[in-house]
Amino acid sequence: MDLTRLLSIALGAILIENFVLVKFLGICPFLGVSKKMDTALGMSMAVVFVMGAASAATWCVNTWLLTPLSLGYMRTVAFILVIAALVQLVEMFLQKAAPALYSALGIYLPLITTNCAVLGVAILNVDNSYSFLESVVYGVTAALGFALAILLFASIRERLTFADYPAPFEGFPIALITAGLLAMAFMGFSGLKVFP
Amino acid sequence: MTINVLFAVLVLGGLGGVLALVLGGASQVLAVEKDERLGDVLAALPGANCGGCGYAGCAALAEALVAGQADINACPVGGEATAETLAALLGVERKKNTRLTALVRCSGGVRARRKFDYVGLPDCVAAMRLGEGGPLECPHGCIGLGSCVAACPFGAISVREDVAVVDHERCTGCLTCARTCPKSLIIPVPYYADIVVACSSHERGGVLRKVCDIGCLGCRICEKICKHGAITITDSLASIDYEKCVSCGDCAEKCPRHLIVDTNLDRGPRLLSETD
Amino acid sequence: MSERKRNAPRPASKSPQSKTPDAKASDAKTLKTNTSKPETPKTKTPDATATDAANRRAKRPLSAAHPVLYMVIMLTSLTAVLAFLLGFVNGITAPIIERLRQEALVASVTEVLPETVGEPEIVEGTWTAPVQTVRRAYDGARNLIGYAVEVAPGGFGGPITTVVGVNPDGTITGVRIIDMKETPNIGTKAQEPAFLDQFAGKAPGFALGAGASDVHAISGATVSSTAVYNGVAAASAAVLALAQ
Amino acid sequence: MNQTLRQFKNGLLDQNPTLVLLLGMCPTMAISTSLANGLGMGMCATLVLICSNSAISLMRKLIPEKIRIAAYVVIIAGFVTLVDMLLGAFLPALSQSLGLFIPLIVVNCIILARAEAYASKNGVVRSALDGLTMGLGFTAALSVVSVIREILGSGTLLGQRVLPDSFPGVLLLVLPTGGFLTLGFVIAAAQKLMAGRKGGKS
Repeated sequence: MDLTRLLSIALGAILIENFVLVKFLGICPFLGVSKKMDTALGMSMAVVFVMGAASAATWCVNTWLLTPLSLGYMRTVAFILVIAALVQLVEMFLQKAAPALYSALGIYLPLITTNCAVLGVAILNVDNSYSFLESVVYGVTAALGFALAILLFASIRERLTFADYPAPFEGFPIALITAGLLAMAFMGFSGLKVFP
Repeated sequence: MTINVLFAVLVLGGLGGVLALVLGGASQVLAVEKDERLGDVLAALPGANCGGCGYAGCAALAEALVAGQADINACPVGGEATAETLAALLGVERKKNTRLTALVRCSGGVRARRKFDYVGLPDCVAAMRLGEGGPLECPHGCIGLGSCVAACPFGAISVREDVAVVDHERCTGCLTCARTCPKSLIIPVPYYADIVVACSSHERGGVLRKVCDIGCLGCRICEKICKHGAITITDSLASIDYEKCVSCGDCAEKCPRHLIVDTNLDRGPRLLSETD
Repeated sequence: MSERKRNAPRPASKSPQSKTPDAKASDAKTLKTNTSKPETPKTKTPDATATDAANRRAKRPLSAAHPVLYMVIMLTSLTAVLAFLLGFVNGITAPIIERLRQEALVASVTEVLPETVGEPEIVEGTWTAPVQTVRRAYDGARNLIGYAVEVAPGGFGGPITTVVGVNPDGTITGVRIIDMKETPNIGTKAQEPAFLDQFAGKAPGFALGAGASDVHAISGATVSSTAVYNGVAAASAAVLALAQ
Repeated sequence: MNQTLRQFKNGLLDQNPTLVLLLGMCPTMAISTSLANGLGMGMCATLVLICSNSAISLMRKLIPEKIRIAAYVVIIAGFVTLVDMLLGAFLPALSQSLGLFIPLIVVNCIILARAEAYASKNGVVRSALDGLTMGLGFTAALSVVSVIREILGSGTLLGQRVLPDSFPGVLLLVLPTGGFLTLGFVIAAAQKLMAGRKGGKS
């Protein structure tokens, strides 16, 4: 569990294999929520929390419940159940503790349950057989990668409204092309090798 | 094999049960004291969050309605249908309100002469910032760069021949465009209003003739013609009082500048107040 | 020209709500009663309100009476039924999938070590990183002709499960990829014979590079090619270590 | 009868999950590099959509409000795992090529979105039909994107070489980055067509 391995996981999750722009997971909320900076920020805060907690919870479920009883085929159902319950819990907690944040986030929280990135990170944790700490670090940094991507994208999209582009590209098409260019930029990181 | 199935049922069933318990418990502990009518009221509202009612969005209006601070006709977008359901929900008596739509009080566009050709951000607010009040000679005229088009949540307004035009079927009267327009040209008129004056310039005739081919010169012909006194000239600009107007269309025929528009030539006169 | 397109003149008789007045009234009443929380009348003494609430709760269905209990029963039964279904189907399909996997493995072993006959025998022992399992392959007369080494180096999209045929002296007899999740049409080119056949006949310590005797990587798929190279090199090293 | 027709038109054109609602992006981006994959993925998703929509609309009255999403997602996940197992056992070739994407169908936004928006409010037959139409809409859009990316990307169609060998194949289009660009242009074209068909009522 030395530090360099954790840092290499973190760097990989944020830049080299960014969840949205390189691995292409969690694109639905990425496209749906990035019209304004504040909504994008709210969404990424929620995603960071949920992905961190989900990685921890799914690791425990997998190592203590599923693998000893050789229920590997049950993995997807159990993971998604845990994630959905977690998001519902977060939604209730926020509604009680931080109503202002809840009303800003409210509609985006259920969106996270349908987010491929959250289940993706849970399954990848198992595939890479990460330890508990590594899974949590991977979950949180993957969410930070998501946040980085969505905030970059939201700031560009806010300027898009003043850009001059042909009429049929109104709305999603121009956003998709911008996302494509952003993904191309992130391909530049693919060769990055900072930690041996 | 059956052991495995038994394990599966126990593990997943247990997991489901525990999570349901946690969620159920949390929903009790963290239950937020919320007036349960809020949900029904919110469902009754159109949910466009356009701000036409003056509140930050439908949720804010719903809270105000449940608290009794907002009038059930507050939602222009929902119109009578929403007011009806709200009345039933909140047990409040409902008064009649007519549906409103937006009207752009300018039809200059290509016919209005320009001081300079504006090349820059396609946005009226940006054009206004050049300090000359926009490229048009006429200080009140519509610049036609579409800030209102971008603002309209219902796609009911579009720019044709350099002037903004409202599509009255789509317009829900939320007046977001009116708030965005830097020249404040857009006013609410009843949906059933057929006769409209599409100009907002108070310049005297002589001055106006130099800046625009269609502006209102304040010649008072329409005022004399109108048998119901619905159209009046206030400092050389015609304006219609829709309480009195019967859409007979005489003023539209006689207007020398063809500025007054009669959108319903085939229907003939009828009193607006009759229509619901 | 302010343009006001208008559809057919509005029929005067259309009233927004076609419901008769009393239907509207009943609507209002029903909306009121099915609010989930029972109204607690303020004036009555505490125990009276309790009995009121209790018998009012008794009349209503379980879901409104004890929400939490109902929720637990509902989700537990739902997941339990689903689990039974999954377990049952898994019981049927798991052996088939396992058999298919074995067949693919045996097929791949015979492909990399053509003369093998019968089941390859697993060599006990723990292996370092990409090497997963080592199997001894025998010919018809049951004498050893080589090893089938299963390796899973990390490629671009995840582990690339490969079977490498290695003679006892470490030279590679053949390489075949069983399962990969590389980017289609780029990474997947690594499983084509054009790339894999280069490994056949390579003595231990061969290199990946531009030299005549080296193995040439696929242009545009360096990550996948290096991953396969690492797997094969590890396989031959494992067999050499075994030989000592 | 016209309600069914309206549902087909709705699923394929007006509310096409990929072109209009922009749902189910993850598989669309990464797997639509070959028509075979696209069709396979589309069919799998349609099958799961139909089953889960009908199951959810069957149970819509039983599931309490608080655990609505959790229950729906578990049902969908159950169906997907079933499809995954059956496919793995009886159709190994397709299961091999669809790889990681079968578990990701669980969180494919289309299925939960249709469950939440439609199945939880309508009868079984209507929901199953909605599942079918939405699935076909998804498959159609996915195939359009896959055809473009396969022909331009690797010069082949369904594996057979279509363009002359001299055509090197646009590497970018095969990468998921190309998915964004192709889909962007496809939706722009769709919006141009839709606007054209509605008589320029923009």
